[in-house]
Amino acid sequence: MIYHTLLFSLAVIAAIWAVMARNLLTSAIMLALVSVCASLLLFNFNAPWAAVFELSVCAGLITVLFISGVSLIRASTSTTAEKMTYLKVLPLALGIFGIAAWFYLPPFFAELAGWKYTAAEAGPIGKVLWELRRPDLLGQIAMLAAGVFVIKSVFPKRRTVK
Amino acid sequence: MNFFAFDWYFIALLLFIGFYAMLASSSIIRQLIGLEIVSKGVMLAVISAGALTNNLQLAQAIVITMIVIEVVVVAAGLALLVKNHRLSGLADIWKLNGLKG
Amino acid sequence: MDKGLLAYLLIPLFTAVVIPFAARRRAKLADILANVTLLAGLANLAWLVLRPSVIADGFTSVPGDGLSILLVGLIYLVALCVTFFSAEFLPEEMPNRSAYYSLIMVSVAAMCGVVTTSDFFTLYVFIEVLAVTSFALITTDDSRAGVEGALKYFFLTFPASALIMIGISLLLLTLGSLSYDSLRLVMASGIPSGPVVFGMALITLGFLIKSGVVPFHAWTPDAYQGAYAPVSAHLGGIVTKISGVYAVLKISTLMNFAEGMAPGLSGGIMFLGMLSIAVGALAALKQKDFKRMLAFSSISQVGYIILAAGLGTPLAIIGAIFHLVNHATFKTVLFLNSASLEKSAGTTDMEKLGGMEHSMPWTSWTSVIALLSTAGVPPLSGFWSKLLIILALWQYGFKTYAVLALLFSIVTLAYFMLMQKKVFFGKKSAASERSPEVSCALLTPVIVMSAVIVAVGLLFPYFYSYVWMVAERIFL
Amino acid sequence: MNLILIPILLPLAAALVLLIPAGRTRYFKETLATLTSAVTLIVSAAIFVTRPEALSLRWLSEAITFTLKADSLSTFLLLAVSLFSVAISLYSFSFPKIAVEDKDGSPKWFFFNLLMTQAFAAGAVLADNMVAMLFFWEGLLVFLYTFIALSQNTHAARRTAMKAFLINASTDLCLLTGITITGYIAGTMSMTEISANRLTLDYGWSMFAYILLLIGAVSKAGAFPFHTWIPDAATDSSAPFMAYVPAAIDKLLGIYFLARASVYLFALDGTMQLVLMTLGAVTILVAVMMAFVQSDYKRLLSYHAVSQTGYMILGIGTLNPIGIAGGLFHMINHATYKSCLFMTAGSVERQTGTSDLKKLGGLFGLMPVTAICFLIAAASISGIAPLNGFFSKELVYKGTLDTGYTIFFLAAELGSFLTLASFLKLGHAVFFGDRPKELDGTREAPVSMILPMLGLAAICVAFGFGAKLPIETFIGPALASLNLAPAHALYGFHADKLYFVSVIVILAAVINHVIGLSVGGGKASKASDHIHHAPLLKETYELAERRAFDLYEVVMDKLVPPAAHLLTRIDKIFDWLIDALPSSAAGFCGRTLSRFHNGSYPLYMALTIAGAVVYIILAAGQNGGLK
Repeated sequence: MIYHTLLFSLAVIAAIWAVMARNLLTSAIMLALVSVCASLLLFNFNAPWAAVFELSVCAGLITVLFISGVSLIRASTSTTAEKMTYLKVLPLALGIFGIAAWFYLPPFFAELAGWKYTAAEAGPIGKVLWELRRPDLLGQIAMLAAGVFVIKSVFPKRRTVK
Repeated sequence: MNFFAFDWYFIALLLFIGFYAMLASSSIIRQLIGLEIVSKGVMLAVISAGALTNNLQLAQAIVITMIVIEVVVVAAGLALLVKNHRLSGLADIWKLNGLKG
Repeated sequence: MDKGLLAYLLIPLFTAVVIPFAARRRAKLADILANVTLLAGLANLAWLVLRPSVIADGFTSVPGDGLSILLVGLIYLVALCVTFFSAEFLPEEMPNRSAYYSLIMVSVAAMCGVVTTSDFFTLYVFIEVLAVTSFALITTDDSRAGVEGALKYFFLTFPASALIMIGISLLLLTLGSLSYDSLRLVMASGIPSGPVVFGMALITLGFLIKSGVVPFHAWTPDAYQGAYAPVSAHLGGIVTKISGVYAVLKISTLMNFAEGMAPGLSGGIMFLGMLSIAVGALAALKQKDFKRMLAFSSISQVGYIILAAGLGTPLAIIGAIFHLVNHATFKTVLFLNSASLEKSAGTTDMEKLGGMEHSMPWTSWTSVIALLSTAGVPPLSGFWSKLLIILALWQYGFKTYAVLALLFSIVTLAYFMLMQKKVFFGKKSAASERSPEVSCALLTPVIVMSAVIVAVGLLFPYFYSYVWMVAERIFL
Repeated sequence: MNLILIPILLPLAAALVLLIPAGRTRYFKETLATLTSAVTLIVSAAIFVTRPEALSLRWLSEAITFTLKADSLSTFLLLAVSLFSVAISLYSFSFPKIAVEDKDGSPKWFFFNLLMTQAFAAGAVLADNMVAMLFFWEGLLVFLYTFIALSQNTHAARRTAMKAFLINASTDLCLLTGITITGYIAGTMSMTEISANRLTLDYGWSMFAYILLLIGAVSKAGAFPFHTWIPDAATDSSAPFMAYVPAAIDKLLGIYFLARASVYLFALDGTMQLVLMTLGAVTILVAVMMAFVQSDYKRLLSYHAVSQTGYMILGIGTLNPIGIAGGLFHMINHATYKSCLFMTAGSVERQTGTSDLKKLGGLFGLMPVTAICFLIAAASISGIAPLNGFFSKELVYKGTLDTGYTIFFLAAELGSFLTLASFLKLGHAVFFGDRPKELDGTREAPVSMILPMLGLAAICVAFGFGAKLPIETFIGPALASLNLAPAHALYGFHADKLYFVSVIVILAAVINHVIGLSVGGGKASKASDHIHHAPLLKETYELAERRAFDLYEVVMDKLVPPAAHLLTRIDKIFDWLIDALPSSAAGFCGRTLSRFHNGSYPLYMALTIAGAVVYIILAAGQNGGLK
């Protein structure tokens, strides 16, 4: 329980940091930290497959993507500095929200949990993914294809060299 | 205090942070980071719901698909960002107001 | 997922993968492959549904619930118009030409996935695929407006994805399953549990954002106006309808709004629909850009569908489905015409155009047909669908909504007439002197679609019996 | 393919094909039109003989059914329509200035209108469903307008076209209302179904419905007081048009529907009978009085076209089989000889360049065939014994006498007297008497014009001497299809008192002509002046010439301007209410909205998120804390 709460708190703090950091590279790395926390939480929830995916893809691949994106555009963003005023208010806003929500949301969620529908054992993950969620796999293939074509379309090979 | 309600309270905080970033930040990168944080929160919500109802395998299957989607979405967002940067030299979404009326 | 219709999803996906390899040597092969795939699919569908024996049976032998196959046909038809148009429209040396066609094919596959699935999460997956392809399609050319529209579309519709997923996790919590059938069972069991309705309300909200309903519409005009010319037809004609409106319609039938199972949700959806009709129509009145005006008109027309979906009686659902189909046809015509204008005159700014009828008669008259249908002038198709929707509202006691819906269809006529006057009719202008009529290949899809509008209007009884069959299958 | 569709679709298709060739194609259009009409005639004959079964096209499931049905009356009329189409299109082969000429001077609009009129007329007589009939009927209205408007490129032609259009449109509106009410009362739009259980007039609405139908029918036939456009059209459009539409097609259709409405759909009572017969008698007298004093060939004929309608209405109005048979027979006879007369007018005008009686004369020697045709047709219209007009008029008289109202018989005989007198004047003025010098070189009309004239004149003679044939083949079955007992002995030559009355009338007319000649100083064109300038009548005629009795002109001159003024006033108020007020309100909303859509991303995002938050709070609250 404590471990769980700790991880959640860490994730929230990392998220705040990611949003507030002046340097975008720091932001990207903090985001990776949020991902790692989420991955550990998934482990804790006894969802190892999802956790492995999260760790490798989100904490790894997406961070790489972010860092390369940031370094691609870095030259100009440093000159036109972003307005940080609004972001500075985040801890205050989060505090107000957190305290107000503390009175309303947990009872709401607790009541929600009272309506839970306990499912029968569905079998191992592979079987579930392959047998119950097969259309999703098709969707994933379509998604990957879409991703490839998006990149191809946005960054086409120029025939003529300038 | 219910274990589940506690989880979801934190998830609500994560969503708040993410949406706040999308609302208050002018940098496209930070918008994407906010988007990522929201996605993390949603993912945790799915797993938490699965864990509560003894339906973890289904939740895991969903989360795996979500992660794949997330990667492609983020990649697409970054691609748009880079294209915008290439065309206008900007990475500031607040200054994108050419279409109006 | 309907296995009988799986091929309509897989074949475009396969074509999308093949296109880049095939088009490496000869760029024209990409056009041909895309067009042939869609045409073959359409021919196959026509054979499936329009055989005289099937019509004589009252369409009872149509597979699935009938709605999927109708929408698959619509998707193929609009996409075919767009690809046929693009084949001539796209410049030969465009570097991302083959990727453009691949993306269109993937989006067709994704849309087929959306309309054939019977599971909320799969629906979400395909809608995300569709969204990702749309972002790239909008910014096909290197215009700044394109990338601006794409970015706004990307970020402003993201809350929808989050909301849908939270709703799905609520469904997981309270239903243990994400299939349509389990939801239908719960709703049919009498008094449904609050969390289910709440979860569905979140999912509906997500789809309302995706369909561009006021006050979540802000991305719509920017995305449509900024989009690459033929893509705006694809987007306005079919993509946003499938990615948002279709799901709202489906939810309306699944949750059985007509029986008063979720009165608050139903009332809220109807209110948002009416708000969209009003705001879209009023905002369209003062637009200066042709495409932007069409975008606002789209918001207004989507409002009609949402309004009817919120009501949810069989007649209203028939009207909504019919209006969805009609909207796809006439908006495709109008957007493709705006693309023709852009190609010929170089702009879609209504202030700079004028008297285009003299040089572009076909474009002018097809837009007249489409706009009259949009405004609901008999005997064109739009008249029947609006009539059904207004009748359904009136029957169920929503007289204020019925009267307002009628009133705003007059406003629709007004802004379209203003547009037609500014752009096409009137004295010749400098723009019309130097812009000739576009080529035959660009006109063909527009003319075909106009013919469809007129034909559907005249053959309304057949169409009505088909949609009636769909409604029967959904509600019984 | 049902045979029954061909008379409608074939001319329609041919009319469209006709518009395709751009340049002046020598005789292509003429040949195409003639061939089409000829084929249609053959098909119509085949339909008449074989009687194909009714064709039903459902539209909007059961609500409206377009049924085409070939019963005896319909096929008879179809045959007549096709026959006149052939005659006119043949006649128009070499008619000059037949229609507004486009750059290459091709007469395509004339033939287009002709074929269209033919197609729609065929549809109107074949339709069994009243809505379908109305559709074809209104189509005729459109082509009536284009026919006149495109016949000459003058202001007068367009004005007359508008006049014809407005008169017919307003009466067609009556017809539309009447048909709606009838269908509502009867519960069906099918005429066959209504006739199985005829409507009676004791119910207030059905009386109203019948009167509306009556107005529609007699106005199409061109009866008083809806006739006023016909004389104007006579001077402002071409002779072939006059021979085709007002003389033939309009009469056929109007009387056809009058018979249907009065006998087939409604069971009339004595009052209505009186109304119909009065209408007939008044039409006869008013029009023939006008005809008598005209000094223009075509205009004179056109008034007769109106006056003869009176006989048909009178015949139908008697409501007994003999009278109705007379009315129907007179309808076909009238179409024959009046077409023929207008054709002679056309050829005289073509050969001499004028149709003014004062400038014509002595053409018998120069245009013998035309003159003979004229004589036959004129004798026929005046009811000279062995020609067809005599037999049909005799039937009408007999039917009138049978009703017991002798006054109508007398009125009809008076009309007959004036008819003969005016044709004596006309014939004398055109073909006999002194020939003006300018006309010396006049030649006979070309063969293509003579042929149809001769054909129609031959029909006049044949239907006269062999009156048995048309009555047995056409009129008898037509009566049967109207559910009337086929009357016995409708034909044949009876040397009874009626015959002697007609001889007296002939003699009186001749005497009148002689008196008129002597008063007019031997000038045939002035043979009517002794009546024209008689006291009291003179003033009346002057008023009529100023169109004081023309309902259309009176309405247009006296009523329309103040009404228009008043409506403009009201309109201005409504303009403000409907136009200025909402448009400024809408403009304000539109401007506000477009100012709001300023392209600012944070504004849009805030709007989206705020909307979503409100929605979620409402949704959560709506479910009452998830109860």
